[in-house]
Amino acid sequence: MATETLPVYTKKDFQTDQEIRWCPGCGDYAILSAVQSVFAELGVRRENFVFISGIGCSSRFPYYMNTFGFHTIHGRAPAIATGLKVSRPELDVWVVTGDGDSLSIGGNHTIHMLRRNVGLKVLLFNNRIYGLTKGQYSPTSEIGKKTKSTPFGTTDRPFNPISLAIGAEATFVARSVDVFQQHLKETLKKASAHKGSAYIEILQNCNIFNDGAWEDLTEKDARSEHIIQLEHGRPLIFGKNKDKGIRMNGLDLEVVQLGNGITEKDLLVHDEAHPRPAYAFLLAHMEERPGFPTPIGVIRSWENFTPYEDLINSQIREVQEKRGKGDLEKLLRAGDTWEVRA
Amino acid sequence: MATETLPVYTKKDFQTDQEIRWCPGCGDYAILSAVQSVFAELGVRRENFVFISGIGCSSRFPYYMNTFGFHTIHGRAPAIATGLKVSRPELDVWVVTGDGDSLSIGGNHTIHMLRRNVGLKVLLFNNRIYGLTKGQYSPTSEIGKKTKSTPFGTTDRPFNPISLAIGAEATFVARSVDVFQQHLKETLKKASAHKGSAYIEILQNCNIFNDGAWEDLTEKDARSEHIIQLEHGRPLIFGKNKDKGIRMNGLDLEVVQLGNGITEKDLLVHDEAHPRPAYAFLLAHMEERPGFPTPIGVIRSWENFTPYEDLINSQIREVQEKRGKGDLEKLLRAGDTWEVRA
Amino acid sequence: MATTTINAAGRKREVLDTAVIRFCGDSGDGMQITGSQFTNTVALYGNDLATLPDFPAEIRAPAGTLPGVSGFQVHFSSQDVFTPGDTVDALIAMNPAALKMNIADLKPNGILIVNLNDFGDLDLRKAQMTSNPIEDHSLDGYRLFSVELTKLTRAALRDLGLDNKSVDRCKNFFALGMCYWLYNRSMENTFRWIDAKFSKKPQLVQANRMAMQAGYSYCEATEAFQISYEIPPAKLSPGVYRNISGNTALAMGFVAASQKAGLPLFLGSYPITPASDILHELAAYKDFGVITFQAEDEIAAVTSAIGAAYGGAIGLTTTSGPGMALKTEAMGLAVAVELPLVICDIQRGGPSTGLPTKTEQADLLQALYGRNSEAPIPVLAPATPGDCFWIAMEATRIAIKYMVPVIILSDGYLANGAEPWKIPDISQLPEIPVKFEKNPVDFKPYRRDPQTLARPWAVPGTPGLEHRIGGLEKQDVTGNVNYEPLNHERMVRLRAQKVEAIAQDIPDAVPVGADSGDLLIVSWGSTSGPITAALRSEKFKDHKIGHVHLRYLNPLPKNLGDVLMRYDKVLVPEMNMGQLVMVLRAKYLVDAQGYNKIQGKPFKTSELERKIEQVLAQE
Amino acid sequence: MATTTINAAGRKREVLDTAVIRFCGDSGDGMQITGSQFTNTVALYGNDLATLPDFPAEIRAPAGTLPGVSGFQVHFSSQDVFTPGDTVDALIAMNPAALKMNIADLKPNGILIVNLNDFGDLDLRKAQMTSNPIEDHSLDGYRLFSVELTKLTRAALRDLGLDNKSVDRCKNFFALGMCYWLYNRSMENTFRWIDAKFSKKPQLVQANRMAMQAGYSYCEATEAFQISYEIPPAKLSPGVYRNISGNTALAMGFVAASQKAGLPLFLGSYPITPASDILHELAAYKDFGVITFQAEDEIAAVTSAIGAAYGGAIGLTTTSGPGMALKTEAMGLAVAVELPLVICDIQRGGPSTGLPTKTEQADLLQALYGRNSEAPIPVLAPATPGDCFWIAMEATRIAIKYMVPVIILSDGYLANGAEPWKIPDISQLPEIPVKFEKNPVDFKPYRRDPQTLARPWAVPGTPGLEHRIGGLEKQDVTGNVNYEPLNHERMVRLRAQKVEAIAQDIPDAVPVGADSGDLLIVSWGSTSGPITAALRSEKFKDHKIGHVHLRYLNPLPKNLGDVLMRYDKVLVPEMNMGQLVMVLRAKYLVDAQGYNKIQGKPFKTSELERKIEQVLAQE
Ligand SMILES: Cc1ncc(C[n+]2csc(CCOP(=O)(O)OP(=O)(O)O)c2C)c(N)n1
Ligand SMILES: Cc1ncc(C[n+]2csc(CCOP(=O)(O)OP(=O)(O)O)c2C)c(N)n1
Ligand code: SF4
Ligand code: SF4
Ligand SMILES: [Mg+2]
Ligand SMILES: [Mg+2]
Repeated sequence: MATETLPVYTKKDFQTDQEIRWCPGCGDYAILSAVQSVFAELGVRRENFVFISGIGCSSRFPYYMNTFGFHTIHGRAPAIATGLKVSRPELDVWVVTGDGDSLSIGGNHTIHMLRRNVGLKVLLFNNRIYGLTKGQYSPTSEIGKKTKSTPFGTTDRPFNPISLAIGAEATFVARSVDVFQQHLKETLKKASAHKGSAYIEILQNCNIFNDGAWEDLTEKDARSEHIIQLEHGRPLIFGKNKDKGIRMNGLDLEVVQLGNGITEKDLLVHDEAHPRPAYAFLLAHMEERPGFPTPIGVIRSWENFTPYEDLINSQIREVQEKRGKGDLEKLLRAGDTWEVRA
Repeated sequence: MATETLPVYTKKDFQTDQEIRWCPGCGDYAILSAVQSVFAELGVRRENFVFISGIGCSSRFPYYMNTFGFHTIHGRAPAIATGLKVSRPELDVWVVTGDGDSLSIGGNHTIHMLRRNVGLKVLLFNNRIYGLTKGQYSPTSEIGKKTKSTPFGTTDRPFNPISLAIGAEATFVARSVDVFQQHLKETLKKASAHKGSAYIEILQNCNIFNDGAWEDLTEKDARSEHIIQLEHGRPLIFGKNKDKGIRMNGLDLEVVQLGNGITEKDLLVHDEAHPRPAYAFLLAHMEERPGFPTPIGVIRSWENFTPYEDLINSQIREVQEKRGKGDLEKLLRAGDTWEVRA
Repeated sequence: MATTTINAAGRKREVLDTAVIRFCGDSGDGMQITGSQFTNTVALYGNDLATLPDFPAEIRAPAGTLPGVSGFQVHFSSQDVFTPGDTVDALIAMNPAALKMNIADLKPNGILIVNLNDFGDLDLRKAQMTSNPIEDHSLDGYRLFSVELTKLTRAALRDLGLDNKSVDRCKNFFALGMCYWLYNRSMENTFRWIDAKFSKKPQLVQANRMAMQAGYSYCEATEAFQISYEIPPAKLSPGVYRNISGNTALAMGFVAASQKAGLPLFLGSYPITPASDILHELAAYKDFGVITFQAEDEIAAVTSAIGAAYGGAIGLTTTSGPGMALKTEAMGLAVAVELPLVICDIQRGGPSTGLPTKTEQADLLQALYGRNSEAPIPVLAPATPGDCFWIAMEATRIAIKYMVPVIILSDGYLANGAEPWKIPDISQLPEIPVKFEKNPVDFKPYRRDPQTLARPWAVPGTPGLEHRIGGLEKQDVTGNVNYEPLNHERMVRLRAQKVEAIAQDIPDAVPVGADSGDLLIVSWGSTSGPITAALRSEKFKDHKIGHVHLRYLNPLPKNLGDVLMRYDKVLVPEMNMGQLVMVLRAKYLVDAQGYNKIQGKPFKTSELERKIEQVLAQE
Repeated sequence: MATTTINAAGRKREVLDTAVIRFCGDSGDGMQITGSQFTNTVALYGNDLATLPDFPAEIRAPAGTLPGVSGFQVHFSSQDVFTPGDTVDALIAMNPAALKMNIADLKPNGILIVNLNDFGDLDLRKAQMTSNPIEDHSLDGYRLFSVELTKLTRAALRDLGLDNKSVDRCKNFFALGMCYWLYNRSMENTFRWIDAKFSKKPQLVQANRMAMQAGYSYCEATEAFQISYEIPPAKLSPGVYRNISGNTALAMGFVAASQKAGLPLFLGSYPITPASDILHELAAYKDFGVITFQAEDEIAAVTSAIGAAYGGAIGLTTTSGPGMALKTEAMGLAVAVELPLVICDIQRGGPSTGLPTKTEQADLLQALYGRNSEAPIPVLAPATPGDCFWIAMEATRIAIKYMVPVIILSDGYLANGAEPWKIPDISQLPEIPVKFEKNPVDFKPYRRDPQTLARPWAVPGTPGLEHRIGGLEKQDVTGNVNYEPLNHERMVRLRAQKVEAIAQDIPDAVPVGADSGDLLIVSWGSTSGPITAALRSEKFKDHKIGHVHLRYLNPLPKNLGDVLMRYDKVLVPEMNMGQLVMVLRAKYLVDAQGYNKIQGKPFKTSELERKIEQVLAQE
């Protein structure tokens, strides 16, 4: 099989005959389309792709991808995918989940998958709301938000998914946006190239229950002022006229205006492989501060950790090399035995 | 009640008649003793203390504290304590948990309690092993560790509890050690003074299943070289002769030898209230690097966040002030009604 | 029976006992609103009624597709109404998909109103139709009215200068206006609702009022409608009424319980269909001091409620089947520590995620036995939407009196279905006495009340009562951890006895109909309606048939065994594979037979009539 | 019966059929090791035997206290052995606490060996004793040997220059040596074990050898022991034997299943007493390619196993009651997606955390019904420790053949108890055929095999089989999401039929003893031993009593109904409040009565005899 030449795929090859059941205008459509076209280019045989999802609008995703797909139960996709990936490391396993599925009920499986660095690519559709259950707040909803379950506003401080993932020792963390097709495709490719867990937060619009949640990041004109695209090895520059930059100041970051003395050389140059955990953490939190942009792109990419499934399987190989493959006969007769004669 | 004068308590007042069922030599004894003496000094009426624990050797703790106590189920203590604290904010609710209880099965409740900033004081007894179930590895066990469940060594990258808590937006994070009685007591007092969630990792020795897990931090002579005591407003100094320090270098920390030009003034001065999330994160990860000491003490203490229970209860008060207390009669008759006459 | 009169305009007006109408269309067409408006109007007029909303599992499947179809059925009458009706007299179908999904339930020669403007080729294709039913005579068996709803609505609102999108959103009110004409109902109530609803958007008030008026006038004007109907008010017992759905009734019931007990209500919940509305409603009752905690998952939901109960609040958690499965370990803890707690399971179709928006009764055995080891829990089930209010109060009373977790089994049909509900006089609501332990002298956390076997409720903050509880087996009386063999057996039996003894505190089973004889029908939950309706059938007048409806599933009424023995046959209709019937057979060794429908829908009266005839005919 | 001989030294040697010995002491005294050594020795000698380890819930309660007492009982005989024995002939008590906790089980005039050096005032106080039993004549009814175990051991090892702590650790071997003398057993096997165990610490090899030798010689030398016993080998069927505990047998059974099926074994587990050892053992079998995943909780444990099964591995998860409760939602998913999965529940005392180290059978109803909605799952239960091996293979066979999750219910007694087990010839192990779907032509994920109703196992990586599955209701054959009423009912019934049909694939129930008559005893799980033993009693020789032991709880053997009808009475002894008996009454309307013991301990033969007499006497 491996030797067979890879078929040439097009986006169409990854579409299914299933009627898509998202609301018209839902951000999920854009993500689906990006994934379908990227998958045609990844050089992986279609039968080796698997999508595992939990429950939620986002988790309907596998039905629309013409790959192997498993729409499981709420919050458990990372655990199910771990069992699959560990026992079938050759498969290319992707997880699709939502802010409720991954960060509310599934929070524990998510952080454990990340610390173990299981070779799974996780697409977190963050619409800051429970869509499928019709509009309750989620762990990423802003505090004070009025929703079906909080008519007087929430009292919960939200998670910052990137911050949580980094706190859980994630080796690859990125962020993109449903409507930034090009950027999203690039990000998906980088994630797929990563060895180990890749956690990708995709800012997604739920036009029914949380419309415009991300609009100051996506609106044509606001966009360039409120978003900064991280690129490995390039200085942190943003702004409509690319005239703003971010500079280190002690342990702190500051936004600076380029010009009169301040040049690109003064700016922080993005290093997605930065060895210090705090580096990515610093970037993850900058959006919370007035005047700072929201970073998108690859925030951290650590390649020097062997994926969990490889560690497990090489341990098995080592033992088998040392002891030889297990012999059932021997196993049953191990230890003290005695014979009863007729 | 509140007006009544507070009885003068001694450590004895917090001891129970229950036979203590920890192994002789277990680090839990030292923690128990520290807690009992600190509680006598906290100025809280004994009947207002509640201990909620999960399952594990550590979680037996409440049986030995003469306060209200609830030994619940594995991993759920933070959720049970949240229900109690939110409905009885006047109580002083403490959670006792283990590295398995809090970080394995209870990981999700732990991070959600922290992000919500529920006013609970959490004592994490970290012995890097499952004690009660007789010696399987835990999420804090070092990778490669041979245990009952991993005869060939674990393949899991561990959590750093401090890192995880900070990633989850914890407002108070500290670390102490079972055998450092004085330091432990100080830390407990600071935690009890904090408004909101306080997460205290207590390094604890399980002399039966993981003896010496922390010995290079606790052994008399190694100690001062391998541990640094964080004190708010004081420079980061350690070493037997207090001759080593830690200094910022860009986004990085470095260990420096004091003397020949380098003085305390060059060193990083600890700010437990540091507004930048990345500060505490930097400290949390330094121990992972060769030559760096393990920090103990209060790593982060943010006092500018209203505890969850206060937000919830003031929201209720506000609504009641605006609308008046609910009237059942009105409620039942709200909306369209019609009368059927005899 | 029907009487007919001729009115001025020479149109016929027929007086009927009862009518069933169903609105159906795309989820975007506002069918739920249209249905509720019609419901309120006929209710206010004094009809008895029952409703059956039916919405898709998808939030909003693509417009015009089959999965996107949403419906709302109203059965209203001058007689008692027990079900939303098996078949419909009038069907309003806003598009081809809706027509396709619903036409099967329309009576022969029934009234069918469709929106002609939505039957283009594209619309037909979306509904996977190959030919146009309006032209292919497939609808010849009905009284078809193809109305250009869209065009007529646009025409009516032309002068408002609204964009088409907003205008088209009003066409459901055009249809509603037509139905008001058809059933001779005043539009007043809906006018009032529109005014309130859109008070901030006067233009929309205008638009919707005009659309509805236009629909009404359209019928008045065109010759198409030669006949209209009138259903006189029903003879309900005197009092003030409102419409109520099961979820609303539960929410109000718990608020009432909290008021009567004088304890704060704490709800720990995680959203799940069809239970979420209880969370939504209770979240709005902050003025009653209700605390609603949207937990990170169902385990945190139930455990937070246990924590609140430990602190002296009424601990409540609400969910549906899959969430119930996640709460079982924690329920075992509540049994072991003997704290009051109420768990509501609004059952839906399963297994696993199953059919989230469809109804089912298949969690009974999970409620009774779905925990590790011997962990007995009382189980109650409401019979109707309105009964949910009373069950909520009763469950709370039992939980507190016996210091025990209590399960309420409702279902998707009760949760969303509505009926007229006679508002109780709050002075007549049952009391819920509460006694917190205060006395430190010789206090023992597991010393039981000799009557109820309840242990004391000793909440934190009470001086001198400091004590420890937990999930490990406890010594009788002292509550200290204890593993002694005989103590364990004693405690297991005490926990069981405590629940069994509740049978002394609940009403006996009293059969409706014959008190002995040919056949006893035993039911629980939402099946009570269709069974009651079926038993009214003429067919059964020469048979001795009794009906026992169980609101208490554990413990069962203490006289149930005797009752069962008084009939030749016992039939147990359930929306599951036979769960209650199994319990009855095991406990009473009675050869009860099950009648099982597991289609995500309530029983039809006709189905039950047929089954009962069959059973009566057996040998 | 016993024959006595006099040996050279003028000592008596009595030959007995059977003997029961119990070692007890502080958890630190190494009683489990001592017991297992004695077990292996008598086993190697050819006795049949059964063991009952009994350890405290605490890891290591303070030395000398009651909660710290650990025990190990061995019943060995020249006859068949079915239980560890009701009462003991010889009790070795290393301290007062152990004496206090165990003396009740010693037969009148039984042998009692105590360590005199551990009966100081402090020791007595730790055991909450007010007077010294060795002096207060409370032990007069026994043959008391107070031996200065500590002193004698120290004396024996004086010259080794070991510290006292290490020396005192050897005193259990001194006691073991005494018992070997007492029962005329060679120390060879234990010598070999010591050599291997301490190979890295030659000093300890020395020490333990010398201690044991000293104990043996001590009996030889002192006049105290006037009599020793001999229990001749049993007539076991020919073959090679080993001792095996239930958990070890399960672990090996799954490895065997993996080999026979030619599929990798994936265990997803979270540690919990008494199931953890299965994880420990399988983790060591990396040479068999076994993957063991210690998950973050039970939910991840079972779901990871489902993921592995989806990928074509044998998915296994192991737990006990509280963990089982957490897995139920995921089990429902496995039912819905119809993937093979094996779930082992090693039952322990409950409810909630309960009595973690004690045995119980109270998870049967949870296994049968503890899931939301209708989610039928086959349930199997091993009868003895050795049977666990066969049950593991059978459960795997069924799971794969029918594409269904299967539950195995073991218990704490089977898990830790041991018995001699005849090692099977691996060529005779059952085959476990596996067929992965490969053919993409007209592939349908839910097209069923007409025989088994199993759907195809179509694993990722197979070209052309790309498809989607999930927990929502599926259309028959295609597996597409589908909410149609009749399809739902059809799927619910298909899932039920598939499990029911397994009854055709399992052995009929064949009663042991009378094939019809006065009384049928029905049992499941670990109760089979004591029942078999009780039925051997002379008392019952003129009664027609049959015994059916059920290894399959769902589906039940297809002929069980007929069998039940052939007896006047049916008795169902269970270590719960009556779970199987309820299922039998419901299914067969037979007036079976339960006999329930819920003390965290197996039935005693005598208890069962008494009950059976009672039932036979009933009119
Ligand atoms: C055990 C369980 N609990 C609750 C639910 C109900 N439920 C389904 S999806 C969901 C949350 C969906 O939110 P999110 O994960 O953000 O996905 P989205 O719909 O926003 O894409 C909930 C609460 C469920 N299906 N199962
Ligand atoms: C639901 C459930 N799963 C598993 C267990 C078994 N168990 C009890 S404690 C424990 C882990 C203990 O480790 P830790 O939390 O570190 O506490 P320690 O004993 O080390 O203090 C486990 C797995 C349980 N009691 N309940
Ligand atoms: S509810 Fe929101 S997230 Fe769900 S499909 Fe509709 S728009 Fe998308
Ligand atoms: S096992 Fe370890 S943690 Fe548990 S009591 Fe013993 S020493 Fe302490
Ligand atoms: Mg969402
Ligand atoms: Mg631990």
